[in-house]
Amino acid sequence: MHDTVLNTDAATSQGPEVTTMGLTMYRLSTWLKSPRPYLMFIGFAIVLGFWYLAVEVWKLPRFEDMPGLTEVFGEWFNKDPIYGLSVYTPEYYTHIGISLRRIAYAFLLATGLGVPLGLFLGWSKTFREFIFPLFEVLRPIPILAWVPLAIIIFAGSESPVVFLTFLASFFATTLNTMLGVESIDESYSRAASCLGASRWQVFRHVVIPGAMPYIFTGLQISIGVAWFSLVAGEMVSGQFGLGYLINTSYMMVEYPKIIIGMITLGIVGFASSAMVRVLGDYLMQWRVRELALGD
Amino acid sequence: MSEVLDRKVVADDSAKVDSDVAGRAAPEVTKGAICIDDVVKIYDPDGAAVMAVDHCSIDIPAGEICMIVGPSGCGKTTLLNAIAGFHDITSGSIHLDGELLCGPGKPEATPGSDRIVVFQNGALFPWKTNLENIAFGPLMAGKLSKSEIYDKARSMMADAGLSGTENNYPGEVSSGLRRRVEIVRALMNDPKVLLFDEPYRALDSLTKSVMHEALLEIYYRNKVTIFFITHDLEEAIFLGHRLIIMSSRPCKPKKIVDVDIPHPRDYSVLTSSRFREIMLEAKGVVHEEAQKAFDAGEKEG
Amino acid sequence: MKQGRFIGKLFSRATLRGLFAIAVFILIWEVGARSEQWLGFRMPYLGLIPPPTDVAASWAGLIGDPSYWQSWYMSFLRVFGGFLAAMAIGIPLGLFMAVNKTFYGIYFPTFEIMRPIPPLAWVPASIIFWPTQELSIAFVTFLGAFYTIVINVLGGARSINKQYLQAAQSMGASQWDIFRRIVLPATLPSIVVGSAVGMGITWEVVVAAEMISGGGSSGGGAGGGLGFFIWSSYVGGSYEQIIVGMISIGIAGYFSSELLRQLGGFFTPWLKTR
Amino acid sequence: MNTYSPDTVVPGAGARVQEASEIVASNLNKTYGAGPFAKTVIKDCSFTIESNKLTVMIGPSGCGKSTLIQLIAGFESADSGQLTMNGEPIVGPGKDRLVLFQESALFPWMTTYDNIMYGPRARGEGLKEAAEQAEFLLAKVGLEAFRDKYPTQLSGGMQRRAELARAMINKPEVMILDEPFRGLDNMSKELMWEYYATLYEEDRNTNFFVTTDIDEAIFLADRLLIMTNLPTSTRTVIDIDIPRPRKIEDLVHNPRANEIKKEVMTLLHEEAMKSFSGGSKAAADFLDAYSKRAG
Repeated sequence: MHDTVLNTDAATSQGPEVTTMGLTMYRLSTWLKSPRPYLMFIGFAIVLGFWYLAVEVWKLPRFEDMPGLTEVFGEWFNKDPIYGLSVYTPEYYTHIGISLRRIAYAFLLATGLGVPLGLFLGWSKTFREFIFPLFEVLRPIPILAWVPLAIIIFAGSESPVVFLTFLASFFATTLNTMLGVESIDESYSRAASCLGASRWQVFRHVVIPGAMPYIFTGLQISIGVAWFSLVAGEMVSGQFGLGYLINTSYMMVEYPKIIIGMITLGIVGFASSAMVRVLGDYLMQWRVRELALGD
Repeated sequence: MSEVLDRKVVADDSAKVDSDVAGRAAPEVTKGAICIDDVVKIYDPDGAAVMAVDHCSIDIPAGEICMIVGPSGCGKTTLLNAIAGFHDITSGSIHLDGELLCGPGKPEATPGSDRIVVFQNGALFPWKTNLENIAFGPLMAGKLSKSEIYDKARSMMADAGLSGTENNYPGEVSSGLRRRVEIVRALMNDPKVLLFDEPYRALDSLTKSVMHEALLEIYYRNKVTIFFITHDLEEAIFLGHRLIIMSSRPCKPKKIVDVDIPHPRDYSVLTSSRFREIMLEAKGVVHEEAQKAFDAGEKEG
Repeated sequence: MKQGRFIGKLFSRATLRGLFAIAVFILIWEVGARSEQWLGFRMPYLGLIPPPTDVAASWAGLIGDPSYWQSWYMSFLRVFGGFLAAMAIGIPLGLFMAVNKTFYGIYFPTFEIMRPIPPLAWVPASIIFWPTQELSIAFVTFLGAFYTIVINVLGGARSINKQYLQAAQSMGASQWDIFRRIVLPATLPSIVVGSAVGMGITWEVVVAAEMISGGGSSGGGAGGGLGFFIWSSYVGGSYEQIIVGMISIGIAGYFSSELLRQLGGFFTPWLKTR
Repeated sequence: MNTYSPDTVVPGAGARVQEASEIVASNLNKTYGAGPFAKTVIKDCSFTIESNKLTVMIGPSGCGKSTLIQLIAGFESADSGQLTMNGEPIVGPGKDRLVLFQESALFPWMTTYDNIMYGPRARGEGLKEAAEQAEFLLAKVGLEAFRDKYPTQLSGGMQRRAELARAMINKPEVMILDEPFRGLDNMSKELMWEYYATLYEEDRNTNFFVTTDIDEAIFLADRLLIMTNLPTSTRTVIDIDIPRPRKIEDLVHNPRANEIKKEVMTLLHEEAMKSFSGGSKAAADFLDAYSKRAG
């Protein structure tokens, strides 16, 4: 680590003419010159081509019931969809919107409770000794095993799903935040107390920013598991939402909608974790600038 | 710079440095005298008692640069941590200017801005800019207004040749510069004592030599007591008024060497004959201890 | 000496505090669950849960019931089936991607695009595709662990200290020898970590798949499993058994992870020396 | 260029007279990156590593020394220029040129013994003989008691000794050491110097040693190559004529050692001056110090 910092000194100080824009353009052009985009294209072509050929051309056994490539995309972008769902129907966005709303509630709640709890667990040994074992006892129970209990406790069909999603996020966030606090080099808090910081000031100025990278790793994991449990929750109980869409499409034998639901889930899931990452980079400028040196 | 060097022969133990040895008189330093009296520290992991510090007594007058020399892992850091207030001592006492830091009835000192540690791997907060790092102590104390603090921080940075890096994060500047920022951060609090825990260990020897001169320059401007742990004899003699060579595990003063080369010093000192004499005098003792530690296969750190 | 230390640890302050917190938790649960009976009003949420004493009683009744153990057996079978398949395919795939740049270039983007789709979203598609429900559960289970294992193996293999490879090269090692004696052991810790995480996900998926397929629509052949046990308890209205099922899965999940940890420790003896 | 002197070959049990394992670099160039990010690391660099001598290369950290090692070892190739060993161009790594790395590159998953045996096992040659040789080397570096320990169980000094043994068992024609004692504390370092010098004096193979430590360089070297700062080329070659075996005290006592030390310091100062105008941050530090010193 040390060595790379020393070695890059000369490289980074080459001058101000290297702008962010220039950097992006340069990276783009080297990327285009490398074989990577073309290999990526080949990869996609293989998968999509196989899907198309297996289902719609060769009609391989077991594939015959599957919705085909052209069927799915035809439906997805159809102004007048056969099964009533495409990018032109409001119903499609209702499902996305409801899933997103549930994720937002659960994720925000889990972050709001999990981050402070994790910080305190990492910071205070006494608090950890009391609370953490309880946490450890509850954690091995898979989130999905909570489904019936959640349905019993919470009225309606909405809150059980949000609760399950919350629970999954909450464990991931809390645990990572705690690990983050524990992994802060002791000399930082020692340095702060040397400089006359009170215990509370150490918490504010050292513990919180020091754990930040871990918190954001935790939040990335947390949003992933949130989608995971949301889909399961929506499939078992709940009205609307992408998981519900997939499950009902199966029961109504509207198979192309299953694939549309899956692809949409993939896109929305990816976008939401990208958002968390961007937010993290924004809040941790010191880290971005430090890492930029290593490039 | 004068090449005439005082050839005062130095007594092995209990040699007390008078401030005249420093060449440039530094009588204005009246605070920061450390008195370590018969300190013992026993670690107790797994029930097997490990003695880290063994009946150690050291007197450091105010304003002295006192170099603690010994092989890695011999317990020097334990002593430093006890002064800083990071952990307790088993018996004995440590006073700062006659005031009890830790001792009978008070096994653990409280960390405070009168004794500031400069850490082995550097402990600048990577999430704060250099300026924010330097302003940290006074901001915590809250005695001055924010603008006063930042003004003072800027002027101290300028004095130490750090202008232009105020808004950089520590991760963005060279490691040599980082060490300098860390020392300035400590000095911002007007401490009585600076405690250095092998701060230049990870630097290569060329960068290290630069840091030594920078440290001395800062010291001449702000005289404070310096308690400096190192395993590098050249560093120790170049910087120190006095070397305290420690025996390896448990840690205990083995030999005290006065460095009667007048301050201010610069690098011509390194090739002077007096420097070489002191080097030879200390080397034998240090080598013996290092060999002991080496043979024992002690882990580093 | 060693035993003494163990007993010391057993009665250490930390353990006692933990036990105390758990006891308080159970007590609150008991009081909350029986609030209607003891306090005359029903506490919100807690009042709807069966009390721990009833759960314990119900559990005691189930211990002798072979169908309860059959559920354990079925779930374990599915978990390990899916998990071993994920290991068998995921580890070589991850290693191959790390070693072969072209393959990595072709396959990795596709892999990354598929990854955000939650495994459970595959359930209906999987049921359509596979001839039996058992196979479709196995497939979804496999998928759950697969992504995690591949990502960990790939990450581990790509972050090997370059100096290890160069040192081996400069001693005249062949490509195959470097793979066998450097890449493989250097990746082992990541494989262990990936498997542990993958195991956790596998349990999640199995439980959900059992609930969805058993409790959901198609009343097909596949029954049993702890997830199904929970769901049928819910449908049958025996709420104590839901909690028994939850605890059982917790225990089962814990022991499978512990088993992996032990195995991992056995395969990476050098990590213990730190 | 110095001529080959026969007195450097020491007859003795372990000594193998090596005909000519001489590495010659002429007009090497190496640039990393492209476009606006191009960074020339090595420019017009020529030097000779003479056979049966210990050649030490010294230069400020962050100059292209490590890159040169990559080239000589054959892990990378130069953009232009010639690099030959015994007259043959160097292509790719080989066991005739063995590298000892900065910090330790002992394989953490192998015991000391397995690490030492790695080379012979990987090549699958002379295993029986190698096993004997391994025992001999273990004894020689004083690690018999640690043969079944993993590297993390060894102290820093022991790790370096184990690494020396791992290299020596392969009987390389040229041994390349890249700041091998970096990170050790000064006292262990000095012991390692003496230790390594003794090993070298026993069989006087060709050794190429890279360092940033002036004392280390003067204590060990037969020939001292002083490198310029980025882009790297050879500044000066100094023959160090302090008789062997040398003692650590020589660094203090020997007037010649002191003379050389002053000379090296001055040269490095000049290099720092030059690179300062190039804007290197590390160089700014050097400039600071050495300008004071020169006055």
